[in-house]
Amino acid sequence: MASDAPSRLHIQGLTKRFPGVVALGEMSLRVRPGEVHALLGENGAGKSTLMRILSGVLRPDEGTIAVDGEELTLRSPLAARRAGIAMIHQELQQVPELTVAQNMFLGRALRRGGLFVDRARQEALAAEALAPLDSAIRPDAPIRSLRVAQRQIVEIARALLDNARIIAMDEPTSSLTPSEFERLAAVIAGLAARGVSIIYVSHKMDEVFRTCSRATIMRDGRFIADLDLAGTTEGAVVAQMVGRELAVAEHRSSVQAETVLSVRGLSAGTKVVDASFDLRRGEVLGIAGLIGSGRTELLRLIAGADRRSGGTVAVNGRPLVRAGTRAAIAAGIGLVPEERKRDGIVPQRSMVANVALPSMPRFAPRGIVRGRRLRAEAGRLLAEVNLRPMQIDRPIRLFSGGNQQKGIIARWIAAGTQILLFDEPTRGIDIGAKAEIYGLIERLAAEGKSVIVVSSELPELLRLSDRVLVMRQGRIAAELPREALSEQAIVAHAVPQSVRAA
Amino acid sequence: QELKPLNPDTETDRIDWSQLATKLGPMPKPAAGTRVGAVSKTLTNEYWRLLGEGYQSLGKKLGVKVAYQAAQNEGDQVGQLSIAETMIAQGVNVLLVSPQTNANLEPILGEAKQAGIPVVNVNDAVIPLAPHYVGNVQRDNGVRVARWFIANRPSGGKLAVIEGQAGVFAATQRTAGFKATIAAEGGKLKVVASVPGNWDRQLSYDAATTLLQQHPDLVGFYCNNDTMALGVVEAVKNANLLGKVAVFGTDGITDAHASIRAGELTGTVDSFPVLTGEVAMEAALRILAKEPVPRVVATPQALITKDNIERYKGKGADLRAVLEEDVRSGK
Amino acid sequence: MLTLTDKAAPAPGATTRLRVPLRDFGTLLGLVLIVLVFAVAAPGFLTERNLLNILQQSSINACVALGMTLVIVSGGIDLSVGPVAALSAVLSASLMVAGVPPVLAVMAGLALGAACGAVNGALICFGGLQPFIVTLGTLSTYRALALIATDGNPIFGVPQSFRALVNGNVGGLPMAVVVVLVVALLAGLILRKTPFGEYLLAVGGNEEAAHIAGVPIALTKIGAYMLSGLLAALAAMILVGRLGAAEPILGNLWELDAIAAAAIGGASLMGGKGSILGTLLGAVILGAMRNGLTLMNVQAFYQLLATGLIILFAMLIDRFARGRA
Amino acid sequence: MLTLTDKAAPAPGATTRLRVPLRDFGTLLGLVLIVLVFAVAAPGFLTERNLLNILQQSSINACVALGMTLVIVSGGIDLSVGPVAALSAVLSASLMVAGVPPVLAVMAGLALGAACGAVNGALICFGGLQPFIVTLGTLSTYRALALIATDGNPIFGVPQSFRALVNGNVGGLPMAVVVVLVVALLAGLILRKTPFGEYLLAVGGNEEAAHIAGVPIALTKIGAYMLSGLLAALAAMILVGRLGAAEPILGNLWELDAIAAAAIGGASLMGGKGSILGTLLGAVILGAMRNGLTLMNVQAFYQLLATGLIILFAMLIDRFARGRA
Ligand SMILES: Nc1ncnc2c1ncn2[C@@H]1O[C@H](COP(=O)(O)OP(=O)(O)OP(=O)(O)O)[C@@H](O)[C@H]1O
Ligand SMILES: Nc1ncnc2c1ncn2[C@@H]1O[C@H](COP(=O)(O)OP(=O)(O)OP(=O)(O)O)[C@@H](O)[C@H]1O
Ligand SMILES: [Mg+2]
Ligand SMILES: [Mg+2]
Repeated sequence: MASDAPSRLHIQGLTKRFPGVVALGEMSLRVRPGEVHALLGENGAGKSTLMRILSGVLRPDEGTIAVDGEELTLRSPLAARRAGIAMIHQELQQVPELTVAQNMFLGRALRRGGLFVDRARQEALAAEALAPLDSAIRPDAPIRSLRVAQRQIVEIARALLDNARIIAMDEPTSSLTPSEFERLAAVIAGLAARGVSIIYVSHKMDEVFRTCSRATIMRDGRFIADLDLAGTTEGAVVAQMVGRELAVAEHRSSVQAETVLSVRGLSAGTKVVDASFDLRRGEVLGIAGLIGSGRTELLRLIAGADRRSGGTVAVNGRPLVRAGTRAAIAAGIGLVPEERKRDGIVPQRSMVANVALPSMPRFAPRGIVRGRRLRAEAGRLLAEVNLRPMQIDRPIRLFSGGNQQKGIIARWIAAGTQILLFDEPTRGIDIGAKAEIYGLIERLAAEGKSVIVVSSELPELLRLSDRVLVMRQGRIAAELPREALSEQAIVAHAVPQSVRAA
Repeated sequence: QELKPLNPDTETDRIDWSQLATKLGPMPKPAAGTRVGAVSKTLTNEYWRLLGEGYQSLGKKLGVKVAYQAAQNEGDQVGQLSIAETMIAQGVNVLLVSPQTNANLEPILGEAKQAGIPVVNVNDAVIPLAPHYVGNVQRDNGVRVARWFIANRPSGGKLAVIEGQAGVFAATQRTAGFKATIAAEGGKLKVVASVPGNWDRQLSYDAATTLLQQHPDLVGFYCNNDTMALGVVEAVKNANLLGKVAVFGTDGITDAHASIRAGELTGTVDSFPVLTGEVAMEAALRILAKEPVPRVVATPQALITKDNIERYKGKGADLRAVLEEDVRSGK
Repeated sequence: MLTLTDKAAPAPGATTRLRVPLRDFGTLLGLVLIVLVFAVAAPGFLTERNLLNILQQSSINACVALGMTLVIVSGGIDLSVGPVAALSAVLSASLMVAGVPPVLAVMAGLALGAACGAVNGALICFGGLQPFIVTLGTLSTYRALALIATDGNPIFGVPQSFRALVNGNVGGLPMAVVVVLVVALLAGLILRKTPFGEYLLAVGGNEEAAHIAGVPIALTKIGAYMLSGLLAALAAMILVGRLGAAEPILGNLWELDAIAAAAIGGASLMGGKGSILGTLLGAVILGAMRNGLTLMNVQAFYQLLATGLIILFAMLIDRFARGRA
Repeated sequence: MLTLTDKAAPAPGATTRLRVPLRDFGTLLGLVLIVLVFAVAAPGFLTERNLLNILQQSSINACVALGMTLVIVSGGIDLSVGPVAALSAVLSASLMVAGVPPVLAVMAGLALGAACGAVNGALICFGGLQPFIVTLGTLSTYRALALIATDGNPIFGVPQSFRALVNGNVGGLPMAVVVVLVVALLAGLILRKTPFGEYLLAVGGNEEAAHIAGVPIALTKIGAYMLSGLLAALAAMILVGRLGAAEPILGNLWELDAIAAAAIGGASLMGGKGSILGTLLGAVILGAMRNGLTLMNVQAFYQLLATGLIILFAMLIDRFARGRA
């Protein structure tokens, strides 16, 4: 390691404690000018905590941060920005009622006549920053009218506005498609060429190897290694991250003959049109499609979360007559939603309470909750999904995203769900936990449960699915059996005709 | 000519209600289609409903149409002003108002004058430049109860006041009258507590319970209205002190009379709301007929206790006659 | 199989046991401070009789505030408690006066309270309106109905048997206090030990997530408002028994006292958080304050001043005892 | 190269352009309905004089409600507007009576209003307390101060020059209406065109995001409460001019009317949303209703009923006009 090269950012001995957890313990990190530096670690390793300290949102308990040799005390987000540090937060930090441009310039509005916001100039600059990423996003559209992926792109573009020396990106691509990632990668390369340092946090190893030159690996809040990525392999990095080799598992099929779910003509306006398919016991059915192709909506319809405008859903031959999630849950359907924070968790409640929520009647046979039984059972399931830290009474909001996801899965296992609907099950989840979740999904299938997995990650679909449906513009455009599965085949069906013709 | 700020107690241009017919002659017949607008404080207190009954009963007898309105609650000053203004805009012939405060209906004097509508201030708060006032003297309420204690509790003792809403004209005046009279006596009677009851039965009950426990030897309560007094009576009953502690209210609502008859409430300063309403209506119509009605028409009030209630409120009692007799006998 | 080991059943209880008192510690501290101040300043404050008196005087607000707490936990607010109480009081009293046995009359009143709450809840859930504005609307509507039903007059003549029961004692404690303690126990049980309580917390914490998890959102909310209406009606019954009259204007400004008690007790008006014990303590703080100020014969204006300042101080003490998070 | 999205992103500009009037369409519809009903039912309602009268009568509530809207947009609520108005009125009137030139006296009153607001804001931001409970506390505290300062008596003798100014006309419109229109324009400008307005929306919409973006949270909130206090004080000045006196009990229950106007106008009590135009319309709806009911000589209890029902109906109409989202 060329330790004599000047450091753009030098973090030493950084420690941050939360009640009951040491999120960072004497962490160190060193990034050179113009370097794209990956920060890798499992869920809960402390990456976001480090980034939040770097962006002035959190204050460290101990340790120093130096930028270009100058030691800084970052008292506020504003101070960090003044020090040339821009940040893309893992949780989208936007105000729904404001426009794209207003959000991008929030806290640093351009003024006209010293008093008024210069909307025109803000929008022009916003458009300029958005152009290389997604020129379809209009700077005057309110944020709430955008899809998650677009919002994430806005978040990235906002960081580009600052002309920062350091741009820290905390899982910037968690909702993006491969093609969107490509554009981002080009932007990052351009920034690095201009001498901007990038810190890149991601659980997607292919992206990391594609964009970054070095990587710092952390585990349990501690520094583990600082590697030159050119001289190493994905397997080696992952091994350092999780502290052991990850066995590469092959697809396992447990499909049985019996049909448990039949969907016929299911529709919701133009979002989902006339969807029909069957799901068999023990089957893992993948659903592919581009963003906005209606996959999320399809799952929500099956789970009873939205009203259908037509069609039927039948479980074990019995159609669901009553609308709503309760009827679906009673029939054995459970949804693991895409946006965990919005649709998944009750943040202030404990992990146990979140796990037990749909199963309350079962845990309260005589109207009074049997707390001991509930805790024992939920605790067992949470141990089973390998919750970390194993503190089931902590409010769920204090867990990392991957562990929240495990909680939601445990929730449906506890509810005795027969048909699990996973919407982007490994979004923002580390590679180790991802393997665990794959293992969980396969074990569920092996136990005779049926699973639908919506995913934008084709390798994930290829790894898990016994069969894949491809959605396009709200319709099921194709059904690909395992034998016919390939990335090319899926893409070919997912892309609308109009685009293919062009 | 310029009016001086009105003080109904000291104004010399005054007449007693019983003298109206004597001095001004018989009631003139109002023109057909005469419309009277009346705005009172709030209808949630029976006192104001009874006042309205007085307006309506005389109105009906004389064939005039009466629109009787009130604000939503006793604090709604701007709302009451809006109601009065709307009535002026609507073009009533004469306006009777019982203002929430001394100030809140002041603007209508000018507006009504412009529209040629006479305004009569009926009871309670006093608009300083009001050209006409019909009503009793709020301060006198407290004075009368104080005099009863001075006369009937010669051995002295502790007294407590339960006040109405803080800052409201009637409450302030009544309390002040009571306290000043007791203090002026300088004798063995002493006001040991004066606490807010906010015109609220429940609050007054709680306050009285606390006071009775603190001063078990209390000899009496003066309450700024009957609702509060009836709450206090329950507290006294609950403390098994009925008969030992005298409780007085103010207003003379039906429930107070019932309680006096039942031997629970000791007394109330009755200002005869129905009669007051009739008198006010009569005065208003006389003013409308351009008769020289003095600026202040004093309406009666009397301290009613078990001893004299049948005289005023008994079956077949002719209230007007009784009160006229009171005037003659100088009560 | 996923039903594997038992190894990880974690030490249960340890943290929860500790959290319960901690959560209400700030409120308790506030109460203790206020009691200390009055003990010094108001002779007669710290007598057994007066303390019982305070409990009794706090009981009505506590009863209303318990219902309010459940609504607040579910992420709502109920401004209509006073008029709901008035309607129920008027109904029960009329029935009793008409000769209906008190038990039935009371049940009718309680049912009416719950029904009023159900209307609130239904407007909020099915009309998709904000709780504040719905209950602001029904605040006027219910009050108007009570006034119209009675022509504005109080209803007297509540049977002595009923009054004796309400004003009686049970084991040295006033009946009202006993009733409220029982209600508090039940409310605590509901909130912490039943699915419905869990649903309340979930709906107040994250409605969308609760929906996906199969929580019956509308039923839960309507249930909360029904309980609030029911408890307002129960408070009205206590008051009718105490005053011997049912007034259509009864319950004026009860909502503010109840919200204050719940907030002092640690409920968050953003929903998802609230404590039954805290609310009880909050109600007693307000009751003790009023009692102490009366004992000290503080002039009305200064009582108002003290009321405002004590609410602010109670909140600040609570805030700092609990840590700013 | 793949296109990124499947369905073309719905041209967002189109909807936003439409949405600005759409947002207030429901409120306008409500107003139109109410006006139609009264035009038929109450003779004299639809005269120029009466309509001006309604505007004038709505102006005080509108003024307070505009400030309330800014606070609500920032995610707060201000229950203390009435007492703040009373304090300011008392100060200004005392100064005028003492011979201070009206301009200075009014400025002092407005400054006091803003200062009271600043105290609210500071308690909320630095004390970390909930807005509802802070302003509930200051509601009592400020009222008490006004009563203590005046001994409960109104202050008479406001100079005629000041009264003439306030009660004058400008281009056929009553001065109060003109003042409120100017204030509304300014408030609209602040909310939609200045960084501070963006901060208000941001703090109310997502406080954490605003914090991370470097929005000065505390200053923004304090600013909102100061404006609310300032506008309450301005409303007080109008009222003092109209009444010729300043009363310590002025402004009773103003907060409820102001909140109702803002909510009818589409403000969300969850914060982040509110419309200046909507609030004005909301205030006029309430004013028109009171005026029409009086013209129809509806008895007070039924007026109360109508008030409650109209709040509920206005909200329902608004809700369905705007779509349930
Ligand atoms: N505000 C907080 N209070 C208490 N604990 C916290 C808080 N924020 C984070 N933690 C804990 O700190 C640890 C580090 O969390 P952090 O979010 O930094 O992980 P991460 O590496 O970003 O994980 P992920 O990959 O899931 O995003 C976790 O155990 C988490 O539960
Ligand atoms: N009922 C709903 N409430 C809120 N958001 C929804 C709802 N239904 C869908 N969405 C969001 O709308 C967007 C489009 O959903 P859709 O089902 O059309 O696309 P998708 O194929 O799942 O694409 P994506 O990958 O963006 O989720 C998604 O971001 C989804 O989270
Ligand atoms: Mg993270
Ligand atoms: Mg999706």
